[in-house]
Amino acid sequence: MAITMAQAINQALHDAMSEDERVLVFGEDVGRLGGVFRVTDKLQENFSEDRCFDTPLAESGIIGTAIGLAMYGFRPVPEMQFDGFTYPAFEQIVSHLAKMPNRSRGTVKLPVTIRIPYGGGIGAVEHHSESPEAYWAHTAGLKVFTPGTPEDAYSMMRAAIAMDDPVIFLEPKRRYWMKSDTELPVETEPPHKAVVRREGSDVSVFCYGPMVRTAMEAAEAAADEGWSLEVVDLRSLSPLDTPTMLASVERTGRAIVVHEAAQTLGMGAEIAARIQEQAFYSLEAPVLRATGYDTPYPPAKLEEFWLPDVDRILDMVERSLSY
Amino acid sequence: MAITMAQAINQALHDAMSEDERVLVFGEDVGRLGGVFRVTDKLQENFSEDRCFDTPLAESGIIGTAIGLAMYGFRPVPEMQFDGFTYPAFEQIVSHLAKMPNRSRGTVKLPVTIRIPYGGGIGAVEHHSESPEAYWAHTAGLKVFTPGTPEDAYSMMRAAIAMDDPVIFLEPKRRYWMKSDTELPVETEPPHKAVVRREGSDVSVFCYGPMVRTAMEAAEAAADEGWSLEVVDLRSLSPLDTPTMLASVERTGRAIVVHEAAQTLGMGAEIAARIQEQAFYSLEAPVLRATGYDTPYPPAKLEEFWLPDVDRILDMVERSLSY
Amino acid sequence: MADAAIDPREFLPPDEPVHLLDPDGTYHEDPEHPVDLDDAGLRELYRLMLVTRKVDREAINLQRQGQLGVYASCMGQEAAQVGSAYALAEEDWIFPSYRELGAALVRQVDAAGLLHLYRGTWLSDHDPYKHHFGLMSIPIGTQALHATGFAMGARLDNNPIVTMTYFGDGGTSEGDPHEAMTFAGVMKSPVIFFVQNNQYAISVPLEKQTAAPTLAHKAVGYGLPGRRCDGNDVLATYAVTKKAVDRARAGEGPTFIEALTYRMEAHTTSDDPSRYRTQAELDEAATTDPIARMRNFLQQRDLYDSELEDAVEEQAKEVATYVRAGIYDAPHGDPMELFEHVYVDPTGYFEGQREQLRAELDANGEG
Amino acid sequence: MADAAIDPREFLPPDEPVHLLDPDGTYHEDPEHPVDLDDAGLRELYRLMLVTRKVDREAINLQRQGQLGVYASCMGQEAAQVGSAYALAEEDWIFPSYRELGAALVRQVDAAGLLHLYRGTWLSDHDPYKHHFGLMSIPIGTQALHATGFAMGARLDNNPIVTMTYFGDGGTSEGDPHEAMTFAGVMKSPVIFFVQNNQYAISVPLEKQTAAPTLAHKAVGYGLPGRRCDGNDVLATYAVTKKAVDRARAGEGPTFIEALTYRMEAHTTSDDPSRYRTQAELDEAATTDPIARMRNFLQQRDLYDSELEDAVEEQAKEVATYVRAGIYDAPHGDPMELFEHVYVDPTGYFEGQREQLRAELDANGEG
Ligand SMILES: Cc1ncc(C[n+]2csc(CCOP(=O)(O)OP(=O)(O)O)c2C)c(N)n1
Ligand SMILES: Cc1ncc(C[n+]2csc(CCOP(=O)(O)OP(=O)(O)O)c2C)c(N)n1
Ligand SMILES: [Mg+2]
Ligand SMILES: [Mg+2]
Repeated sequence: MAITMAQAINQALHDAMSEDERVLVFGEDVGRLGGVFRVTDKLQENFSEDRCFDTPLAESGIIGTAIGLAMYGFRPVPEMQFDGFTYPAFEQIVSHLAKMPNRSRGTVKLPVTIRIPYGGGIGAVEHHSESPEAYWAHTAGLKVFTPGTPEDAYSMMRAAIAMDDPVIFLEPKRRYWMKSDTELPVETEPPHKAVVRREGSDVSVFCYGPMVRTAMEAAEAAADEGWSLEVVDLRSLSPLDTPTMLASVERTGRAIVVHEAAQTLGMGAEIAARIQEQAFYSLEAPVLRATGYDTPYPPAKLEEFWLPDVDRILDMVERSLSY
Repeated sequence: MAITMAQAINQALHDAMSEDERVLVFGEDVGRLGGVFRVTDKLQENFSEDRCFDTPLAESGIIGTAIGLAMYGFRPVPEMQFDGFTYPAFEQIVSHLAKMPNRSRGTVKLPVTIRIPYGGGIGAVEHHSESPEAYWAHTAGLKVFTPGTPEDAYSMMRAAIAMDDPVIFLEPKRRYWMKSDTELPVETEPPHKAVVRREGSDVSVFCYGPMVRTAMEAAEAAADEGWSLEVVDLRSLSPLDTPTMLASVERTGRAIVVHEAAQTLGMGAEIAARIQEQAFYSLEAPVLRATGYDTPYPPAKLEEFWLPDVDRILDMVERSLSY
Repeated sequence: MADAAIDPREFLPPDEPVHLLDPDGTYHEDPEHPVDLDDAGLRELYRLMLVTRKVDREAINLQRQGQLGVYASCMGQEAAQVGSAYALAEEDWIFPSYRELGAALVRQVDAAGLLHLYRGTWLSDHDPYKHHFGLMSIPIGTQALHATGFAMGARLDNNPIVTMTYFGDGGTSEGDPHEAMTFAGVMKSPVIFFVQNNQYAISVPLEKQTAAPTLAHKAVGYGLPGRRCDGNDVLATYAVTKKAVDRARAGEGPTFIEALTYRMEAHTTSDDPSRYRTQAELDEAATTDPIARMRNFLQQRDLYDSELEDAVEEQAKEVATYVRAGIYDAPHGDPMELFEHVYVDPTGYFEGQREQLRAELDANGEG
Repeated sequence: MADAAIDPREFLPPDEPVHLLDPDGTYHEDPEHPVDLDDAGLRELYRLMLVTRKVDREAINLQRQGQLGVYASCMGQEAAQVGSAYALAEEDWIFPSYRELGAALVRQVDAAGLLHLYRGTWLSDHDPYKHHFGLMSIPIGTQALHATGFAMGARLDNNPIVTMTYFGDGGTSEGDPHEAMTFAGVMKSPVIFFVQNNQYAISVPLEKQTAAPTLAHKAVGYGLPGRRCDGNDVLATYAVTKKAVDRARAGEGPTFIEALTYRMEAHTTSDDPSRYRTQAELDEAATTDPIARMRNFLQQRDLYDSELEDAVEEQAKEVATYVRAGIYDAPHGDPMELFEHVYVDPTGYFEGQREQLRAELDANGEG
């Protein structure tokens, strides 16, 4: 049956709530409206207003109360309505959610899964297309997952909710309508594992979330040029599955990282740093980056020029092969 | 005359306020108390409560009103009392301060200099020893400066205040009491320039802020082992002075980055990524990182084990030389 | 031990919101809230509301035609916006959210420029310094701090201007307006916090937003007078705001105003309000339409005639046409502009990135 | 259009703070605020306050001896803390800031464990689940949201417990308590916001913090009853809190309490208050000492004798000795613990980092 990524996440929330009554879903407009992307559709209807509820318009409030609820024993799955509106909650996420388990020597567990639709490519108005993953991945104490397929969206969401660590769950909003023929429930690899989506021998392309499909398209196009790309879907940005990355680079000798976020200190920086640290002699070319630019996210009519796409990836492939 | 870094910054604020009456200093306890580190000592007394004032306890309020004051035509120099307390202001910094000049096509200029004492090593209680620089350096639209000497503290602060771009000015608090024999005012290199503090031929050590002195000590110790380290003080974390970094690595063939912040997606990641991208054939060893660990900042009694020090730097030097 | 030296009563909202016009146009004089406008001024309020509604409709149409990515209508809130903005002097500043087309039109802001935000041509394309009208602000409530800081600046500079910021009922829950009002209260900044209580934050109704008796009751917690008015009564929103403006200009500090109104359209064009409100509720709301009410009033005063209606229709059409012309198929600018305006001094930035984009454009023949 | 359906008067603080004990110990009965304690209970309040003061003094001494990095004294605030905490049942939860030694001692929290935060042995070293006492929270006001979330959880779980959170006059300016009270009001969460108004946020006096008539006036903006009490009067803080606790437990929702008190010590041991307050002010504050007042009361009631004083002295010494023993020269733990507790499941983390630290320790003979 063909399901979209949004439906897969909706089903994951539904199944998690069915199986464990400690799971709570809340945020702005997640109740009666079912979320602005309908990802929480019918959860309130099916599970009552106690378990899926609208909050006042205050993101720090949403995360701070999620922490209190988790301390009590619930498993909160709060939503931040858009990437750009997570920032009011930054202090609660960075100073408490990420640290409290450690501060308390493990006495306090915070099984909170923060859902965040993120990324660009949908022609949205400003602050609705941000890629804030590097902020979270730099913050010790958080796990950061992002699915690239409907199957992973379902399975990784279930895993995130079941996990006792706090998870930032980044949903690639431009792929909410991406379809897959699959039966739910489905269980894919554990979230901390990177997955090789397409094998190749010339260049490894590391990607995640919205860029998985783009990288697959690039690999297709590259094949026409006679270049064999290996596409690795990272899935987890924290932890990073370094062994899988290294194994791929050891095979291909070349690597490119693709992400929407600005280049400087984006995930590509860490991945490049790790690969050259740990696979120095395997590299035949530097790790290159096909990313967004070091400018604020642009207006909708210009986003196509800003976002990495098949062409930018192929440019980097060509550059990599030129070494 | 011997002055400390704290005194140098105090003098820079004093001189900037004397020369330009649009310069305002405000924040928590900066007025009558003169700041918890006395960096704003006597500014209120000398320039009136209109120009140096205490605010209510609200960091988003401090930065948000700084933006309004800058739009009006002032040059605000707000203080965040400690690194760990900048997070409530994250949204105002990231969504407005960094973006508004761009959003407005340059019509709105925001010459705001945010002073933040940062970093560890002073035995402080938690949330008072954070190194949040990567969050800011990843954010397009901000400049990020951090001095490593009293002279630079003075000169870079003057430059930051004089500049029409928003600047995050990170003051290495463990070096507030570091002394230098110098006459103020002093003008050093422009802030966006990295400076070679010590020339060397074996390994380039890139450092900034609190770690400049540590790196210099490491270079001294390394000399005893017969290793010649080149110490490069980055001074600006955004922009990064890539040409100076590359020139150094092209000379030495080896590089180490030193910072207190957690390793993953710390500045070391970006620096390593750039160096291997742009000086691939010059590298005789991977760029290595002597940094804090990927854990929350530890309690005071354990910080010495967490923070990079001379030994950790020398370990990396040895590892680098082993390639 | 400090004790309540200040009488809280001056800050508490009166029991009833200020209301000067009945739906049928009957005017009730309130000596506390005089309407200091001549006939031309009264007609001007009507004109501005009607133009707002028509341009608003045009924007909705443009969105339906794929010309705007999204649009947040102010239909139903014309009296709240026009009355309040009209009470300001030209040199006073407005710091809007994303729904203040009416306030913008009062200030003669280039409406096409404003709507480029929603088209995505650029993020903002009007000059805030020209009309003293800040950038539209999407992160909820954040602009309240900019208005407060600006007002602090004016006060430091002995400049007798006033700032006004708009936010919504939902916005009152965020930390930023709370901090803004705290600062403004302590600093006695000349700023007016104008809340359009349109009963919803997207789908979330007021009673899920706050348990406060009224939003205006928040003001006492900051030492600000909390005022309420019928937000669909343009004379009330004008008079209440005018009083606050005079007070601020006289150095007596900030005021919080809650205007009771109703969002007659969807939250934005992307929203589906049928999921959370009923037709009956909408029908009820339509009976309090601010524009019909003002027309009734003008008619009662013999200030309304077909000449006025024609003139307003004409102007409305003109602005709408101007907006349509400015927006319709408006080309995007040079993509290379992405690297402009990020820094006043970009030395050291965008290494290689400009060239990358330039090469991509050349390759696609777009350079 | 919704209108004020709720009578705001129930939320506004009465004109005078609740005050039951004069400085000379004279008790004024207030039928609205009965003190439902027997003689043993009254003596217990005194005991707890005195033990708090002595342990507090011990902590200051430990800091002076270099045994703590810093310490935030609660001297002068014993009545505010002890009275309020004593009004809770054992299963109720407290979410403190960093200054609540008194509240912690009421809950029999291991004081040495608590002070390890200030020594820097570990970030927190008491088990919050054992005494229903949350971790000390340094980022101002943030704990108010944890208390609210916890109370929301209790209500969802039909568990009749109550939570109480402490924050300061300065804390009322931050966004987080604002959001916490907004949530609690809407959700009718059983949480008590207990503000110790000790007149200062480090050096910033109350009048620079807010222009509100009183802090308790903030409550009406959230639909919470705002209550005030003499914070140096342990019977008043007890009775006012008890009433709020009963109300919360009965499902009637949250309460905001402002206790008027005074920080008799420096902000922390790192602070130099001579820069911002006078000796005269301190002398004046000393006349309202909460402990002397309670002693006077007990004496008037013939509940005070040298036996009590000796017993309390004895206990105080015991706790102080325990604390000193737990803190003095307390060794740091195994540095390798830095990698523990970061994640429940650390798979994929700390690649090479553990080995790096292990190697460093070995090299230094510390392994
Ligand atoms: C910080 C932040 N969080 C969430 C959003 C998403 N959002 C946009 S409008 C809106 C509702 C705003 O309601 P209200 O303040 O009442 O204003 P109205 O739209 O009714 O005019 C929300 C939740 C946002 N723009 N900013
Ligand atoms: C978010 C944040 N900003 C700043 C600080 C620094 N700081 C510590 S205590 C304090 C003053 C707090 O005053 P108040 O809330 O009145 O509590 P009190 O210390 O008087 O008990 C400040 C500014 C902090 N801990 N957290
Ligand atoms: Mg609204
Ligand atoms: Mg205080």
